[in-house]
Amino acid sequence: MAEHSHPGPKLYFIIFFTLAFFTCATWAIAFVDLGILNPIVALAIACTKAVLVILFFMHVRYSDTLTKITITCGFFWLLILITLSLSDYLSRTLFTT
Amino acid sequence: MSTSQTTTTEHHPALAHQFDSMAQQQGASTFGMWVFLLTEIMMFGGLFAAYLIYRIKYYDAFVAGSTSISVSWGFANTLVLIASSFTMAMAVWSAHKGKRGPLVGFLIGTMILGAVFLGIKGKEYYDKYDECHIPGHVIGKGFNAWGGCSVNNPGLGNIADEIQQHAREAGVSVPEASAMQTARQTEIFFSFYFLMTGLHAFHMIIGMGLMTWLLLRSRRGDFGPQYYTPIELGGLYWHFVDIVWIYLFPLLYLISRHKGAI
Amino acid sequence: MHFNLPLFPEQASTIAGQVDAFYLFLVLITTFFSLLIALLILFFIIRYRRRPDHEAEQIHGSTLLEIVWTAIPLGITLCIFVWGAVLYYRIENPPTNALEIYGVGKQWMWKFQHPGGQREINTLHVPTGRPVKVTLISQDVIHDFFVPAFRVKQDVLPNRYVYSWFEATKPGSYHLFCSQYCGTNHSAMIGHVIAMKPEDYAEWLASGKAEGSLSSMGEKLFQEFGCTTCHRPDSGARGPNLQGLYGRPVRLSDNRVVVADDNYIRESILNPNAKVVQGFQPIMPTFQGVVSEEGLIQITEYIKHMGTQESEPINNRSTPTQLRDNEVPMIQQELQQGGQPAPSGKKP
Amino acid sequence: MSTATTTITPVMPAKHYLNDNYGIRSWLLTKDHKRIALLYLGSITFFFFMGGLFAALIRLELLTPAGDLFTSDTYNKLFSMHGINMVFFFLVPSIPATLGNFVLPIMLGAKDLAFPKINLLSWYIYIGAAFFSLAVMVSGGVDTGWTFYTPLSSGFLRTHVALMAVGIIFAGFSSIFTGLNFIVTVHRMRAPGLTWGRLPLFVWSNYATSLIMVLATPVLAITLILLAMERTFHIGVFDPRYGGDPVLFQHMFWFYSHPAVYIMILPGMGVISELITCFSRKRVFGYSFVAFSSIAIAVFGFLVWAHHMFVAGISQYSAMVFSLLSMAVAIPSAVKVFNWTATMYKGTVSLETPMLYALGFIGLFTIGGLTGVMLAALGMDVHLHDTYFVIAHFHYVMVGGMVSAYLGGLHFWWPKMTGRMYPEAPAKLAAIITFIGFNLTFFPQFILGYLGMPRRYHAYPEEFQVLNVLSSAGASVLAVAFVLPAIYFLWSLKYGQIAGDNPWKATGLEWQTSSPPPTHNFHEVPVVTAPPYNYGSDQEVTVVH
Repeated sequence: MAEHSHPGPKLYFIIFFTLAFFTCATWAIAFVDLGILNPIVALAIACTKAVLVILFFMHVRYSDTLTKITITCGFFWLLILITLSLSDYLSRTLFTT
Repeated sequence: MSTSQTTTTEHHPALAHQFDSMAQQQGASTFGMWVFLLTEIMMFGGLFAAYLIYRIKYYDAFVAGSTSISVSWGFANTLVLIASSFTMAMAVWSAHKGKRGPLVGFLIGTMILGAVFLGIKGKEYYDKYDECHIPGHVIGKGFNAWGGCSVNNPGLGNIADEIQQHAREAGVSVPEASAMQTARQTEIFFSFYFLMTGLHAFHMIIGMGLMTWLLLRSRRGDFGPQYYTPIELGGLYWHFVDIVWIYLFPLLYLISRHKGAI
Repeated sequence: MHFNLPLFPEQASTIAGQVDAFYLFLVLITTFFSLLIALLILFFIIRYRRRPDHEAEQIHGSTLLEIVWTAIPLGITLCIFVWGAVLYYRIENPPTNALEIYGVGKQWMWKFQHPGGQREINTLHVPTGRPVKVTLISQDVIHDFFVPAFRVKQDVLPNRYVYSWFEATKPGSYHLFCSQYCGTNHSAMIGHVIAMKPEDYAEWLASGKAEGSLSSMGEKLFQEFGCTTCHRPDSGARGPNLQGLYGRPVRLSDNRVVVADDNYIRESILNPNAKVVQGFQPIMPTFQGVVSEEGLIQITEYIKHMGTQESEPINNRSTPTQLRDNEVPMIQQELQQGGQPAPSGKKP
Repeated sequence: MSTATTTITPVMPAKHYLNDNYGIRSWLLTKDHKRIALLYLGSITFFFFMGGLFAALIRLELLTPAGDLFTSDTYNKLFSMHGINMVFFFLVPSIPATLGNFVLPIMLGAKDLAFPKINLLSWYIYIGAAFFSLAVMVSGGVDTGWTFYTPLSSGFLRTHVALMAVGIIFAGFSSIFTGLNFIVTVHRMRAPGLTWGRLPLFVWSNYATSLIMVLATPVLAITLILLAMERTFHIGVFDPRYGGDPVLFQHMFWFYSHPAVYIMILPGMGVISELITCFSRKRVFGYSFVAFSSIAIAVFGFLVWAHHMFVAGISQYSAMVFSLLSMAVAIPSAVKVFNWTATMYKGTVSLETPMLYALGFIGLFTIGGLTGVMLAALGMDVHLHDTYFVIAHFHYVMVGGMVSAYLGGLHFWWPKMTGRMYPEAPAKLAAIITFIGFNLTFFPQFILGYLGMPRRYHAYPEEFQVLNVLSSAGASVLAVAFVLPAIYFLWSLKYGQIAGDNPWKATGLEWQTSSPPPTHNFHEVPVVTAPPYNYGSDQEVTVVH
């Protein structure tokens, strides 16, 4: 893998402040009553922060597709575990015997 | 990258015998680290799946448990960890640019911030110990969600009161019996709280050990623009542990904190 | 050691014949494909054995053949799936007029209770020709109610009721096994299901000493634990009225509608504020550890009979799988009035 | 063979990885993947015979309907030990860690695996975990079965469940490190010219196995950690007395354990692809279909776990979803079996011992696979779950399939590992005895299963005795058949005929180097030009230096 271009400190500063901003945002939003939306918004912010860290701090944006496939596999397999076990838990009331 | 011609560059001392070139070695090591992080994602994932299922099953108890832990310390910890991620990224950058001074400095910065994180975590654990909110009855005086357990602050730790007080703010009155019952069920929330943050703190401690080893090697000057893979791998590990905390903070600390929730 | 070598257990329930037919179909498919592969291999070994003048012909493969032996197995497995699913649906869903018997699995014994109050340990008397629904729960670890002759099996969980049903066809005594490993005497947790002709069963019921039907014992417990202080039919009661509650949909405080089945009653006794009925305060204390499993069963049985005369234990309504048709309009009509909490005491 | 084979008597190379350096340190601190493979071979064989001992004791007890040989506690510990030993310390690591470790880097033309130190660490963790578990077994053992179902394991037993959980977690780490090594090596260290389309199928199946190892094992680790935490701190994750849900344990346990059965069988399939092609002197039929069916098995294997829980109290809806997905996972295995059979069409088949094991594999694995489809059908599973039918099914796949493939692969690569041939006649005899003993042991159990004899029963009703006696008789034959290879393999180390570089005239890079190979596998980096299993061409595969 050739010498991949490296982000400089300026970009790291920007990413750091965005992450800090998102942390404050998630804290502030948690105190506003959005009903069912609350956990969704909290998770969405957490995911964006995670993607920011992965792309820039972990240089995945500049690495080859193999690394990108590996990461997406990781999260996809986690989704398999969650969705298929939820498919059991949430459907227990469908056919009440 | 399948083809690697055996370029007859002078052998860099750090090139392992089974690799043909430094680029191949770095590529293999970074990819190997990512595969390892895959296993970490699945390990924490199993815990998150179990947490999700119990959150659905005992939602009120999770709300009561989450509101009883202090969100400000959690928030502070998140900022500390993001800062440590930043210093770690700067450390990788300076290793890549061959600047030994900043590399050592940023590594020390990362370790300090890591220590601060563990310190705050320790304080939170002590608070839980003091209020007897440690699940099970092996550590401390056993789980007790109805107060009167803390030595230096007897009024603390009564989750049943907190539930009723929280409900009063939301304009709904919750009687004593049901508040007591939800308080007893918060033990499951605290088991997941300690399991998830404990596993995360354990990974932080391993990370600190890793950083000390990298610090020693950097001071010895092992790393330069041609060879800084260990620093990069240490960085990947550290950022991963930070990402785990990024998910832990909202999932554990911010469960329906807003006024309207009962 | 006696030498009769049966290949099938007795077919003693309505479902047994269908399960055996499915089994034969599957065994045929397995033998067909195994023989096909074995004969092909045998033929190739002999026909193309290594000989000095014989040269192997390099064949890369043929996509057509690949498609054929992907599609055909897929087709066969889908048929197997459909047949299996239909059979499973029949095995898992009891008919509504089934005779209700309660079973409690405890480390290394089975305890059964008939509606009339008769109790049995490790034996279960059932009438032939009538569907019997066994409501099962465990007091400690996971057991498994397995009657090979009836081809039924159901894991018995410690934290909720599970159901198994069968309709015995042949009188006789059949094995009852616990087939989920449950500790030291797992292999001793066996018993017999004795299927009898209906008249013999009625006679056995009468002869059995029973200090009163399940629901009457349940009523005693209902008074004893002071449930009547809140659950009274009159309008001023602080708890929802339980008359004729069993099997009907109930609207909860968070507007969800759930069917009041066995699990709902059990959960409301052990963990009252999990599902609070709309218009009522969650003031009911938990009875966790106060009421035994048998007690819970008796109270549930009593609640089932509350809506009707106590005189004879009629065959109660088993849980319908959907909302009853006459219920739905009533609830929709309530919805139009807006969801503000109804004044306390109103019957849901 | 049309080329004139000048019969030169093969001679052992002067310098190779075995006599490169001597002494205990050279073995215990080796970073050479070949020596680590032999270290694994020794430890795997030891734990295989440990598991076999427990199996023999179980079969002895089951000779009589009454439980009169052991107390039921001891019997429960026996079948738990048999399960744990065989699954975690033999089946999961065996082919990847022994044959895979030895042959995969050479097949790829690499000097060694990507991370030799991690490879050695993997062996140390394995040996540590295995002997730790052995100590736990000796000092009291566990009587939870290898499945550790809660709340029995977490609240109702006084045996060393938490300690055994720790032992198995570390065995999992060892498996993760092997998987990680293989994935990185296959991606990053292939020889020039060795594209994905030219990889031997043994590499493909080990690559798919490594994907499962890396993605599934961590969930087992976290599940066992939760179990150990629940036992020691009485927190309520799985125990309903503290508010937990026991079915959740089964979900998380089987999320690992079903893919784990594919970890066990996939490498065996890789070995069979190598054996069938070599002993039919023919290119494999439908190379890309066999290769991608390995990946398909690895991916689909993750979607089907709840077919172990159809009667465990999961909802009917999810039972039907998992049953449908389980049908889909059977298709790639069927494709593989048909392709192997088609490979033999118009080949020149010779029946050396590895080929006998390979043919045994195809037959027995077909029966094992189809009985698996029977169990995945919902209507059938209600009657057959947790009976001896299930035991017969997974032994047909594990012993009839995996162990035959392991023994076939061991015989096939033995000359490459040691430079000496095993004796052909006793080897063929052992293979045939294994086949007979195996069928006599496990076929009666299918009938026992349908008759309704439950699993893990210390005592059983009278009418099951005849079939149990048959099965125990078969078990004694099988025990003898498994001891024979150990004997003549050791014998061949000293008296075996010198094998030479390519005794089977097989293609594949591992046969282009000397046997036993030098420490760095090749004197020059090989360049691959021909597609895999290039048997037909008149000249041998030329290795361009």
